[in-house]
Amino acid sequence: MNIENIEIIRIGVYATSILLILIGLYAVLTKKSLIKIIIGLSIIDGGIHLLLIGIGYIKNGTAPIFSPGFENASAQMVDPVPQALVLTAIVIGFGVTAVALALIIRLYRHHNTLKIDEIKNLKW
Amino acid sequence: MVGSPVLLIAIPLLAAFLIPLLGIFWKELVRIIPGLVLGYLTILSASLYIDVLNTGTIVETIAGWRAPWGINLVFSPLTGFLATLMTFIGFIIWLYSYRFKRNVEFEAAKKYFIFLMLLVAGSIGIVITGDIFNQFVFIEIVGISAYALTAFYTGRNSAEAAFKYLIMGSLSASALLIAIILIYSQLGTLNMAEIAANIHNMPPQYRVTAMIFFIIGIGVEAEIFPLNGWAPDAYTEAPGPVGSAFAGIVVKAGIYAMVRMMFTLFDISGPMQILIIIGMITLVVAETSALRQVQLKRMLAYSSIGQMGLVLVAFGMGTKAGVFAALFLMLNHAIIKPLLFFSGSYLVFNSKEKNISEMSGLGKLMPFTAAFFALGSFAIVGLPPFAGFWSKLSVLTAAANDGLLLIIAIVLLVSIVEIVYYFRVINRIYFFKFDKATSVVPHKPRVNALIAMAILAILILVIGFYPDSVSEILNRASEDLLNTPDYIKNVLSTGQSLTY
Amino acid sequence: MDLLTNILGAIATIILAFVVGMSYGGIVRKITARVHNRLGPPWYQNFIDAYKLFGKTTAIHHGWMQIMGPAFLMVSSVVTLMFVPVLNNGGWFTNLNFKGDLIFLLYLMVFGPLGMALGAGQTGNPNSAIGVTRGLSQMVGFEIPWVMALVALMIQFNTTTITGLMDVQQMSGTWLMFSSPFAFIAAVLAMLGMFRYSPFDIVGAPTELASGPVSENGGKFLFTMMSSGSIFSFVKLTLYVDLFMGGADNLIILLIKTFSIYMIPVLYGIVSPRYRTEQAIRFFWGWPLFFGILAILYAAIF
Amino acid sequence: MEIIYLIFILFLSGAIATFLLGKVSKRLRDIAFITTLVVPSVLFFTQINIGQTVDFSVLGIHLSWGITNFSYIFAYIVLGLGVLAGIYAVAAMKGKENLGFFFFNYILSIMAMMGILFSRDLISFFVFWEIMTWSSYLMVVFTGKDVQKVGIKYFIFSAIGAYAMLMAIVITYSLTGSMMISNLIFAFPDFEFGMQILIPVLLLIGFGVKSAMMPLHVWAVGSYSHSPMAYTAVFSGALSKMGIYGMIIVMAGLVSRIPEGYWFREVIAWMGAITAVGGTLWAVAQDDAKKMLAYSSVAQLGYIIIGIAIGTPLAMLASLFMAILHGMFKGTLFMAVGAIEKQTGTTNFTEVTGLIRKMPFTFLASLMSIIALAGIPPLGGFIGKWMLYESVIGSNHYLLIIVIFFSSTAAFLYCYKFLFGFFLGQEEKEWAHVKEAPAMMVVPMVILAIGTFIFGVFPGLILNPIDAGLQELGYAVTQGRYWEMSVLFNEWGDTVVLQPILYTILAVFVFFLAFVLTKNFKKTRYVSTKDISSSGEIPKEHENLTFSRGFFQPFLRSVEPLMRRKIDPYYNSFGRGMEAIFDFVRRIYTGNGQTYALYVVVFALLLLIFKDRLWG
Repeated sequence: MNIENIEIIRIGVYATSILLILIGLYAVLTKKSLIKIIIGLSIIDGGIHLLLIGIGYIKNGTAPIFSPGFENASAQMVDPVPQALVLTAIVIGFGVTAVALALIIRLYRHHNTLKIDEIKNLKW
Repeated sequence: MVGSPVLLIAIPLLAAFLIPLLGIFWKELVRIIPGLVLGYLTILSASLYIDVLNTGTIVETIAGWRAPWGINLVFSPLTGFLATLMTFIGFIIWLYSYRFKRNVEFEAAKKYFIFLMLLVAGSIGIVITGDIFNQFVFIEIVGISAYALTAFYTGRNSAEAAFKYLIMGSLSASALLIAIILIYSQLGTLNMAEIAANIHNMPPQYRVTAMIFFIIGIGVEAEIFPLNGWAPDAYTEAPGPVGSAFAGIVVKAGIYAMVRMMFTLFDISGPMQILIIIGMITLVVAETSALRQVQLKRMLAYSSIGQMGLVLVAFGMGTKAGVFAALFLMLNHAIIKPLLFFSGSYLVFNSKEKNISEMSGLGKLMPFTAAFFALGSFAIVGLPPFAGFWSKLSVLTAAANDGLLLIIAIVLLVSIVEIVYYFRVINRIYFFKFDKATSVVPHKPRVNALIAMAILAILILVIGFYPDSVSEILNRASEDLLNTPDYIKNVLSTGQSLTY
Repeated sequence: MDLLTNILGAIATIILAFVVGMSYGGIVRKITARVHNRLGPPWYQNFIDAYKLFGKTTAIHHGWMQIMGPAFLMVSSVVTLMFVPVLNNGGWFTNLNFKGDLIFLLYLMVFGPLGMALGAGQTGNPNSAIGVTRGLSQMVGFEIPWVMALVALMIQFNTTTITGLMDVQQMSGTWLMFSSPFAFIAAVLAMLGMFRYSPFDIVGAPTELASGPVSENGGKFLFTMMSSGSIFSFVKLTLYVDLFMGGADNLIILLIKTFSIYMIPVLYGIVSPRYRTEQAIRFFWGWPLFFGILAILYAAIF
Repeated sequence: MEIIYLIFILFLSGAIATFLLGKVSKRLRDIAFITTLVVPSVLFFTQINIGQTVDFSVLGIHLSWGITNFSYIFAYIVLGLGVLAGIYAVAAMKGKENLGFFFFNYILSIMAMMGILFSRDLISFFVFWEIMTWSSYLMVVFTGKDVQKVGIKYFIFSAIGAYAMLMAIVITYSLTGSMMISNLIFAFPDFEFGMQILIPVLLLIGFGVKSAMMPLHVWAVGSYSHSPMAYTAVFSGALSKMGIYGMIIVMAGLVSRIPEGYWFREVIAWMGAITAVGGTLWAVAQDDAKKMLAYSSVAQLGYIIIGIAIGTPLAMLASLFMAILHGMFKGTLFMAVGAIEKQTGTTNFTEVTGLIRKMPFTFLASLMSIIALAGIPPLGGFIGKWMLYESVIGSNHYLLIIVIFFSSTAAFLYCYKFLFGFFLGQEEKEWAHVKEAPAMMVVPMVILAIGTFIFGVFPGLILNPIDAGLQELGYAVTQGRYWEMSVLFNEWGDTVVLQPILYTILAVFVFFLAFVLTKNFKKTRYVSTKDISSSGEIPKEHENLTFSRGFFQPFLRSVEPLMRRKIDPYYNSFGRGMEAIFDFVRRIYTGNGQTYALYVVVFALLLLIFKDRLWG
């Protein structure tokens, strides 16, 4: 694999992630169902996570572990930080989604609907 | 050294997990532990803060790794000041809500205190962390606990408020993450000091884009104009003490994150048009929206948003005087708004539909609560000799020094609007006849709530009569914010470096 | 000794004013009657009335404000008289040397009517109060051109005293009615209202209101009011003579001048029907006001 | 311990003590109240030296307190009226609810006024100004009538004024780096042109509101008539004078030192004249004594403003003299209305009549005050009027003098209406039970009324401190040039010697009173007011002989064109318009979560689009 291919892959990853973000935004902004909005948010999250991973991606990289014999391996290592970030972000996203779903249950009980434009008792 | 700044985050987090466990043994512990924790945190934070004022910034490195490898906590005159303020307000909120839901249910109180602990921990974390991703995590902690607290009451519209908050919060969190990605991809670091040191190596196009995403990411917590749709709903629907926690703690953290980003991270010096514009719009829209509110808490929420707008304007001036004024405003707002929410929620509690129009004559029946509300209103609209006046005066003198006459005029006009809606409420509470059809026979505030309110009221009076009591602190804090090189030096020179 | 002379002189002036005023009143009644083709009372009828009233015992009163009313009225007339020099060059007694400040005079002149209005008010007769309100309203009407005329004189000659204005006329030899004609016209028009003859007599409104503010007063009350009125009309006439007609060097000239100026409101009144109050006010805020403004412009320019 | 601090500490602690004692014992509360007013006043007049200052700093701004000759003039009004009205208030407010609160605010506003007079710097000035505003606001809403309309209107206007002032203050600070008033005056001629215009305009708006200058007067009537009369005496008598105080400083200290000052003077003088005329005409139209006096206060303040605007030494003397006298007679009149309200329960002319024999002392005090108000000699009101007219004529304001004369002549109408409406006329059975007000209410009124008399004869008593004050503002000595103890001079040297005139008046009065009363007067008997000669008919008991409605109908009909334009509706519709706009603004918060999400996205896009614009 030459360097161009790596760039192509990188661009592919970026493009995919941006596409995901846009799809998610589309869902959030146009879908009336609360569930779909939450799904949209999750898709955005997914896109962003992909973006993060893409940054740290190195073709044929090694695990980011310093160990005897690999002292100078840092050039070959996959950047560990984005991965750590993504892991954290996934957890957070999970938490938020859970809360959101719980709220949706409550909303459904209260309003008997899942349409977001029918749930606006609080306004102005 | 009395302790480490880490404890400021670790202890409440730990407490949040211990509360349900210890609650099994003795239910009262659920209420007592948060108080102990917050009280200890206040003392710890205050003593650390005094240390900081005497000896200089404390930079705590987690696991001993120097930035940029390790995450570090920065306890400087500015962050220390805010952390102390937050822990103190947290303690007052605990004092106020000590017997919250006592007679109703144990579970509810448990949840409330767990999330309150998380909220405080997260907010302190936002302030004292030196790492942007860490800040993101704390913002999310605050967010999740805030959603939960907003949705605390069942059977009302609280879930709706929480859901709106959640949508906006999630979107902004995504934006924040994008900003972090941008910075990381360009600079390869997440440490604020290091970013600040290298920010000018970043291509301007990226820099500005990152900043925009940052503004959006933090803007939801900081309640800037188009991103604050959640705030009135959440303040209205959340329990009273939670409203004051939002106004007194969460927003402060958000504002801090924003100005830290602008001043330090992106190392902007001089006036920041963007902050001034956003702040002015926030101020005007919020205060005008507050004028015709039917519900008291919603009115208070808009007022809170407006005040934050003013804070941003003051920060946006970028001068020492402006920063001083902004911090002064934050301090006063952190004291006054909880007082208003505390007393206001008793007023709301005694009106059947939560409407302002149903609070007629409550002042005679609950004199202390009403007096505290009146005091808070006087202070927040900036009538001397109460605390709010001096901060407003500082803002105006700062603006005048920069020649921003139009801003002075608008701020003052908006203040008139503010006066109108606050005084309408005061008039109604005091000078209208009590009506049984609309109000319930008052539930008197409990002693602990009265003490909490009294402490805040005394602070308002002390600052009002003797504003110099806080001016030194604020001076140090504002110098700290403006002095980016020192921040970088302090952070990067502490802890061990990564060597093999 | 000086003071005693002055006081005696003042009393003499009061008596003079009383006699002249009463006689003028009688003559006016006679003239009016002749114009109306009636015989009319003799010119000394007023003295007879006064004598009769003086002799009466006051039987009832409605309270002490009513008692004080006539006294107020008299204060106003007499003190005003003290302000107005009767003859040029101290030809008559200098009275009490008040120098005749015009603004003071203006205010002193309303003191009496207000006092009487209070006295009338206490009687409880609604007609009195109605008369008073009409009188006061009308006063606001004619006061404007009158003040404008005076202000015009003041600013033209840089003095606010009657003696100052008299000196001006003495020195220049021209009467002010010629040197500042518009002021004179405005003042004369105002005078129509001041004397309350027809068409501005709705205040007293002899027929409808049972003689208005004075309707509840009899005996010495009425006597005091009557004599005060007579003195007051003498004062006003003398004032006009002093201000606009160069004053008088002796009593005869004074009588001629005052009588001739007195005929203006009288004759105008005899041939006029009665104005309602607002018509009267509008009258005064029409041409008189115009002449007043002209007078001031004239004075300001020259 | 500085006496200056002590005075304020006494006021403040006294206010709190009064409030707290109110919860314990009413008598103690009253005693504490009076003590709190009297002790600092005594301290002030005995211990404070002119020129003595205390200096301190707040937030790094140097502040200074001290009394000057000029502010001393106003201290007489504030403390004199404050103490007398305070004594009156104790009796007048007896039995009302929440009196501790009333007294607390009363003391606070007196303290605030003293603070304004003590302030040598703009910050303390503003602080005390605002304390004065809100404490008086709490008095306006104290009775609970129309609080959302009248109270809010008062506060809005006060806030507009105060904030205009605050803007001027911060601009001054940014230009001079100091908050001292003396520095502002010193540096003012060197300011750039825009600031030379802006600062006085802003300050004049601020002071114009408090001194009820048209078109900023609309709060005044409601506020004066709605606060308890015991307070209105101070409100109209002393508190409005704080606006005058500030205005004099602006006119004499700032405006007179710039070339454009002439236009300021003309404009303010005419605004004062309009105020005077408008106030008078509307006062004539009122049927409620409180409102009438309120409008009358507006009108009187108009005269004072005219004098300030003209600014010659004589005019300043006139203004300050009128300011003090207005405090006295208007204070008395409001107290009298309060007494009538307390005794009869109403203040409407169409309801109350014939109180003269029931409340003779109140009548006497009112009579003297009304005479002073109308400016009729020999009472004090005349002196001020005389000096004002002379100064207006002397400074060649020809049209102005006519307008003033018109308004002061028209003032006779409402003066008479006040006396007739309440005290004279038919003595109706309905009010047969009415008694004279308690001595504690009557005595302050009578003291003030006698004061107007004394100052009418010996104006030098007041003009002397005024002279000292004016010298401090840079005026030449006026004693001997414009006045002696009881002699007045005008610009052209004409004199009015007051004493002989007074003696003549007294002599004539006594003589004719005696004349009426002698000889068989004993046989004269008092008869009821029903016993009148009504065209020969004998009125029955039930017949209404009270004339009180449409009192000045003919006059009002003729001045109707002048009164057709009212500024109030414009303000109201402006306010409503603003509220509607604001109501529309808050619809941004639609309540739909999705819209909020859209806002986030749109905001992001906007920032991204305009990023170059925003960061250059």
